[in-house]
Amino acid sequence: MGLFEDYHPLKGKTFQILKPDGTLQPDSKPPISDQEIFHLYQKMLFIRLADQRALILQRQGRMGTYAPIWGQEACQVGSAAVLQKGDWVFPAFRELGATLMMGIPLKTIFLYWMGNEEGSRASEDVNVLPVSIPVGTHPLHAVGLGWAARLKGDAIVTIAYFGDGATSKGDFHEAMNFAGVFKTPTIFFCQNNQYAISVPRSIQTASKTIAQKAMAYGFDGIQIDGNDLFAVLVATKEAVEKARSGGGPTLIEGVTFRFGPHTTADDPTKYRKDEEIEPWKPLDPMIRLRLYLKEKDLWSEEVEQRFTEEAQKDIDQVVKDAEAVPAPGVEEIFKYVYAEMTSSLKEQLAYLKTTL
Amino acid sequence: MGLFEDYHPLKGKTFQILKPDGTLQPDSKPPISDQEIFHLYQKMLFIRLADQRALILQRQGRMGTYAPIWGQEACQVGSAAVLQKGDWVFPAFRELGATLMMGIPLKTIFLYWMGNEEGSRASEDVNVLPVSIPVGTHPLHAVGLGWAARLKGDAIVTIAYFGDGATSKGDFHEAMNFAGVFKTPTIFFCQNNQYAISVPRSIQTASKTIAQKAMAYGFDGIQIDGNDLFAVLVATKEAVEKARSGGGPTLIEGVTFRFGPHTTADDPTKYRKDEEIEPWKPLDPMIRLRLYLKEKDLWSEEVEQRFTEEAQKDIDQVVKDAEAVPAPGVEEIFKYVYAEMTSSLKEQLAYLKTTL
Amino acid sequence: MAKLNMVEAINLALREEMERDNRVVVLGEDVGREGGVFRVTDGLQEKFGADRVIDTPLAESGIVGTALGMALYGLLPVAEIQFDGFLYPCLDQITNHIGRMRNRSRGRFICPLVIRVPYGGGIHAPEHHSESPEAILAHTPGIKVVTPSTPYEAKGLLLSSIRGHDPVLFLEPKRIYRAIREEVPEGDYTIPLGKARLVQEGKDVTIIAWGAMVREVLNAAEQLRGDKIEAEVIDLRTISPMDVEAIVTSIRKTGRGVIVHEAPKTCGLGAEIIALINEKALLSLQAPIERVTGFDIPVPLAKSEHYYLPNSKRIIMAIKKVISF
Amino acid sequence: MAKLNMVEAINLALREEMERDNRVVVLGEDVGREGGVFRVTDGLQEKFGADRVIDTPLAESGIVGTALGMALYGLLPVAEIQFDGFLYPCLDQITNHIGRMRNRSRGRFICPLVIRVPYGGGIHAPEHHSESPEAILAHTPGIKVVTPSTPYEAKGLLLSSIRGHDPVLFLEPKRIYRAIREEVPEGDYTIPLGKARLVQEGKDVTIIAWGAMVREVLNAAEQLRGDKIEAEVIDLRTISPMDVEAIVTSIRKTGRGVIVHEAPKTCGLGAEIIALINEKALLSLQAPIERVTGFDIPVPLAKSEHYYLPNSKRIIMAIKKVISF
Ligand SMILES: Cc1ncc(C[n+]2csc(CCOP(=O)(O)OP(=O)(O)O)c2C)c(N)n1
Ligand SMILES: Cc1ncc(C[n+]2csc(CCOP(=O)(O)OP(=O)(O)O)c2C)c(N)n1
Ligand SMILES: [Mg+2]
Ligand SMILES: [Mg+2]
Repeated sequence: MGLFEDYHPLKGKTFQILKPDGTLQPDSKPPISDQEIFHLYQKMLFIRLADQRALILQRQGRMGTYAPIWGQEACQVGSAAVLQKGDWVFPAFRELGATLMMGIPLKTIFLYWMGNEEGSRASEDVNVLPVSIPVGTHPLHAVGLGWAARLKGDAIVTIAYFGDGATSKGDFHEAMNFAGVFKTPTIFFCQNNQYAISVPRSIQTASKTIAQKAMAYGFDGIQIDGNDLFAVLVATKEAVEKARSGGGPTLIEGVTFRFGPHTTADDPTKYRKDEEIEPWKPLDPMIRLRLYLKEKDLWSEEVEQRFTEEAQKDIDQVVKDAEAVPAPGVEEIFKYVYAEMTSSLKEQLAYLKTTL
Repeated sequence: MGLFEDYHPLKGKTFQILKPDGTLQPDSKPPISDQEIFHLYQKMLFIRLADQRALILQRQGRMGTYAPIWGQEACQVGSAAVLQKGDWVFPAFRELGATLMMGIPLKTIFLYWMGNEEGSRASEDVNVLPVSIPVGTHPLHAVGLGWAARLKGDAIVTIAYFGDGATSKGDFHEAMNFAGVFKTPTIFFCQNNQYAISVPRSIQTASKTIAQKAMAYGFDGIQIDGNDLFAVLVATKEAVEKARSGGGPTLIEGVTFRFGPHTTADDPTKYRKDEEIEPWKPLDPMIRLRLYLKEKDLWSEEVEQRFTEEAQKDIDQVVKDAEAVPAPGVEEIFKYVYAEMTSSLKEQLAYLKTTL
Repeated sequence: MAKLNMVEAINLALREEMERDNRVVVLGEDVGREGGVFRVTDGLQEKFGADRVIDTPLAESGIVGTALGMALYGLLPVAEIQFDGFLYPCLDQITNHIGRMRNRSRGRFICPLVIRVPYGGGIHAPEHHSESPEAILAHTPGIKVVTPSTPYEAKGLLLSSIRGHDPVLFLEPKRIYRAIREEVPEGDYTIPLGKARLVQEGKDVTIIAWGAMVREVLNAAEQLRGDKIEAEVIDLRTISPMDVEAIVTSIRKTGRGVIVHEAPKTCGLGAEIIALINEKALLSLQAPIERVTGFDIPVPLAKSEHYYLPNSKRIIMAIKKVISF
Repeated sequence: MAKLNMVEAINLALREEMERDNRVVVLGEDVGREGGVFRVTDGLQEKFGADRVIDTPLAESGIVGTALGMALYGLLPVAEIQFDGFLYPCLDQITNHIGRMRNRSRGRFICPLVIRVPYGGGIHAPEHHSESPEAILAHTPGIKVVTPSTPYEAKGLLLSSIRGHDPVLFLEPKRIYRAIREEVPEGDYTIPLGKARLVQEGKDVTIIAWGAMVREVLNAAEQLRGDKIEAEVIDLRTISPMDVEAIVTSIRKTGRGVIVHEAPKTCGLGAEIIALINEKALLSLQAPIERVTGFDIPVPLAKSEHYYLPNSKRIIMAIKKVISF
């Protein structure tokens, strides 16, 4: 695995292919065709628009707390794009992009954040777990599932998404350690967006990179430019192929920035100065793709506008559909606690109905 | 800190001064005078004898489950020897050596393993926490106390002892991470005795060394020959001085071997072949010290025998004293749950008395 | 005297106590520059510096485990766990160490620290942000468990918690954080732990509640005045140790009782209260005690949360049931 | 038919089920080459290989969190937590994930796994090796909690637990592990979850117990025959969901009850049972239900453990008290 050696975390390099100005690093080439790049760019744009819409809906009181992904589109689209049918995704709570890519309908995602239990229902053919709120706890599930697949001889991979804050949790450690010992086919994708709510990366851990934490567990780690779609595609693909062929887990640290608030409940000006945000703005993952695609005559203001308008219409429809879904009936909250409702739950439900 | 750079975990070297044959590594010298070495050797011998006695007492039904330290004397004596009054020790459950060094009377230690609550009582001037059974949980306490001292401006250090198995626990990770972030004056002393009960080091973690786990937290780690008293003295002293002067935490991995069973409840032949133990036998920390001291005319069979006989007599007396301590009265188990006994505990105690 | 909400009252208590006693330190996720996700610690870091109001890494066991170590050294840590649902990762430290350190060391080592936890439902939060773990904590020896129900109460109980010599789990009903304003004096006053509050006297039925449910109960009691039902309302204030005396005295008087809590019904604190009444006042009972509680299911997402939470309608039904028994 | 102790019976159940269904895997600390610290999984790794009987790193949250992931993929993990006191580090995974995965995903993702935990006191073990966490688990939605009291029961209940579609906490009374031998058939039999066992009929008083306490209760009941007291003894078997019917039916018959458990009294399962009786059979009660339980203190070290554990003397006193009320 040349890549992981070349970018061994202690070498102090961050893997990048597409520079912020839209040109390529020397001796680099895009990992996919320009048409495919354009396609993924459109996905990213759609995702950004959907993300913005969620924020608006929340402000209008039409959606609950929401965790925006603004700025993290390349991490999510690039990593999800290299997965195959049969692979499994374990999101945290800020993965509108990755989960949409994997086939969770936007309507479902919106329903979830609207506080509708229906928003937790994944269709049978989509291997994406529901949102996992307790930070850092779900990588263990990705490890366990990948481990089970390995025991069964199935060549699938599992990917867990989490943030820089999550790396401080005990469960993250236990997941990494199990993955290392049992060589599970797991990609640990850390979106290091520099903050855990208000706590900056510097207070989260004293290690220079998050990537180097992999060394505590005996497997590869790599720090990549998480705002560079190409780097994300290449690094994740390499990790996925390694995992699929029995080479074990990889920790990918995508260096990125959360442009928005932590969630709609949060006021980032309390802890983050404008001066700190400014340098990140030109590093926006969309900008460099636009520059690149413009150079290839695949992008223009006009193309962007047309796509945006259509996307907004689609999103309008999704919002409409989601809002048309009735709030779940009272049975819905009792129905899935056990395989069969226990008699005491039946009794409680019956009582509850008499009080409505 | 030259030592920690020279022995950076990724360099693949294990720090050693005194070789198993009793001679010194080239360009090395003993860190303390020969008289002092002899003194510490005697401590180690006493500890080994006390440890063996505990095993015998257990087999005679005079003591409960006991976790022997046989083979780990150098780790414990060497590390505790460089601590100062005012420093704090956080043992796990296999630290007869270290805690005795710090001033916990053998009688107290025996009482504890005899299942007498009095064995948990440390005298006011001894900064040694009671035995901590839940593996990997107490390093957090060492970090918190060291942190508090640092906030108060006190130049003390804290040391937590734990095993290779403990490094897999989430709490170990959180402790290491907090220590790194807040630069607490903490020594993490891992006695890697190759086993966690029956689970060998190779299944515990895939990282090549335990020392390198420090790199995940941004501070120094070092692997040392834990059966070499001199290496333990030097490495711990260096870590202690660094910590005391504000340089933050250190992880020390003392490579050693548990010659005895995990505890008296355990049958190591179930999981450990004789062939595996053989190569460790000549690495016994006592042997090389004997060879070294003999060379200096400080050790002989006769000296050993005289000391042993006296020590056994002392230990006889300790056993006698410990066995003379009455089992705690019924109040003793209610008295220390809260600062003041709650009325419901008073009621429960009163009831219990009526049933005796 | 200023009218404060609960967030402001707790903030005031912390501020005053930190001024008074420099052993007090605050630590937790986002408690510093952000001033806490609920703004409970707002302004404290500016005033007392980053050494006394400490933003920590995201690790609950780390927070309370290091707080224990701090307390051993004589500091008085007030740790914050950001939401009830994130208390579970530190239950091991709480149960196996914090609640046992005094006992294990025969009184030599103590850890009088406070763990503040915004708890309970009613704010339409995401999953894991609406839990009520008080029964689990009350089942745990060696810790005290406190739940204020109003701003005034919060300040007085918090000061007692910080000054006490035992570890305290301080559960703050987040639904009440900004819902009530009342006069909260500046300066020192404490409310003793272990004593319930008789919120309202009445002769017909005893209603026992704590935290956010006290307000629901008072609403219900108010509505019942029209029916000429006089409810006696007890705010437990301290969950552990419980004020058994207050409960029993009231039940002996009224002969009827309703217990209201948000936690799941089975093995909730309501069960223990009924068991105590069974033991000490069974013969006074004129009807089975009713429990109005959450259900034995995960707290539902926002749109269905109202099904889960006890409300005045359910409380009134229960009161009528015990009265007409 | 062989007379087996509980260790052997559980071992047999695992062995047979692993033969029958290759989705069953066993994982935990020391379960493989050592065969478990109590030898419950003895010989299984030799027979089924290290891929199906897996020694894990020392990390309880890791064990149950990965077991959850395995279950999602269709394996049937039987995880072992080595001792009750080490369950706390994985309570977060149990409460916040295992008990909620089905609900959270609206039935799409399920994790029918079994977590075996040797529990309870009486073997003179060190601190943290004698805990009884059943009430905490019974307060947790989405999981089932099972406690066998004899070898025969253990096998039948474990097979049901493995084959069921819900996660099960399987609490094994370690004190009974080698204390009782009884006939345990080879081959398939199951005991349904959620049904209590009427161990002994009687008309004077109902005694409810589970796990190791059943034996103490039977001792006590035996001794009371001389006093012409006929005790009805119920072994709960499943702690959650509880067989309320069985409890209520018996109490209606006897009018008197004693509940025996090792866990601390306050908020123990005994409280819930009393609350249920209060709700469903108050008028049948001729005396307050008595609780014979552990105390609200940490389980003492070996030399003082006997003070803590309920014994037949205390049970007899309680029975006499309710009978002479
Ligand atoms: C165990 C736990 N503790 C606290 C929280 C509250 N919380 C939600 S998100 C968050 C910060 C997460 O930071 P990070 O892992 O970097 O992810 P990001 O939000 O930046 O995507 C916190 C503290 C939680 N959800 N879970
Ligand atoms: C949290 C926890 N899990 C399990 C145990 C049971 N147990 C006691 S010691 C031990 C192995 C510890 O291994 P290690 O950390 O290497 O220390 P050593 O015993 O080798 O000194 C285990 C599994 C425990 N005490 N605590
Ligand atoms: Mg982040
Ligand atoms: Mg070890």
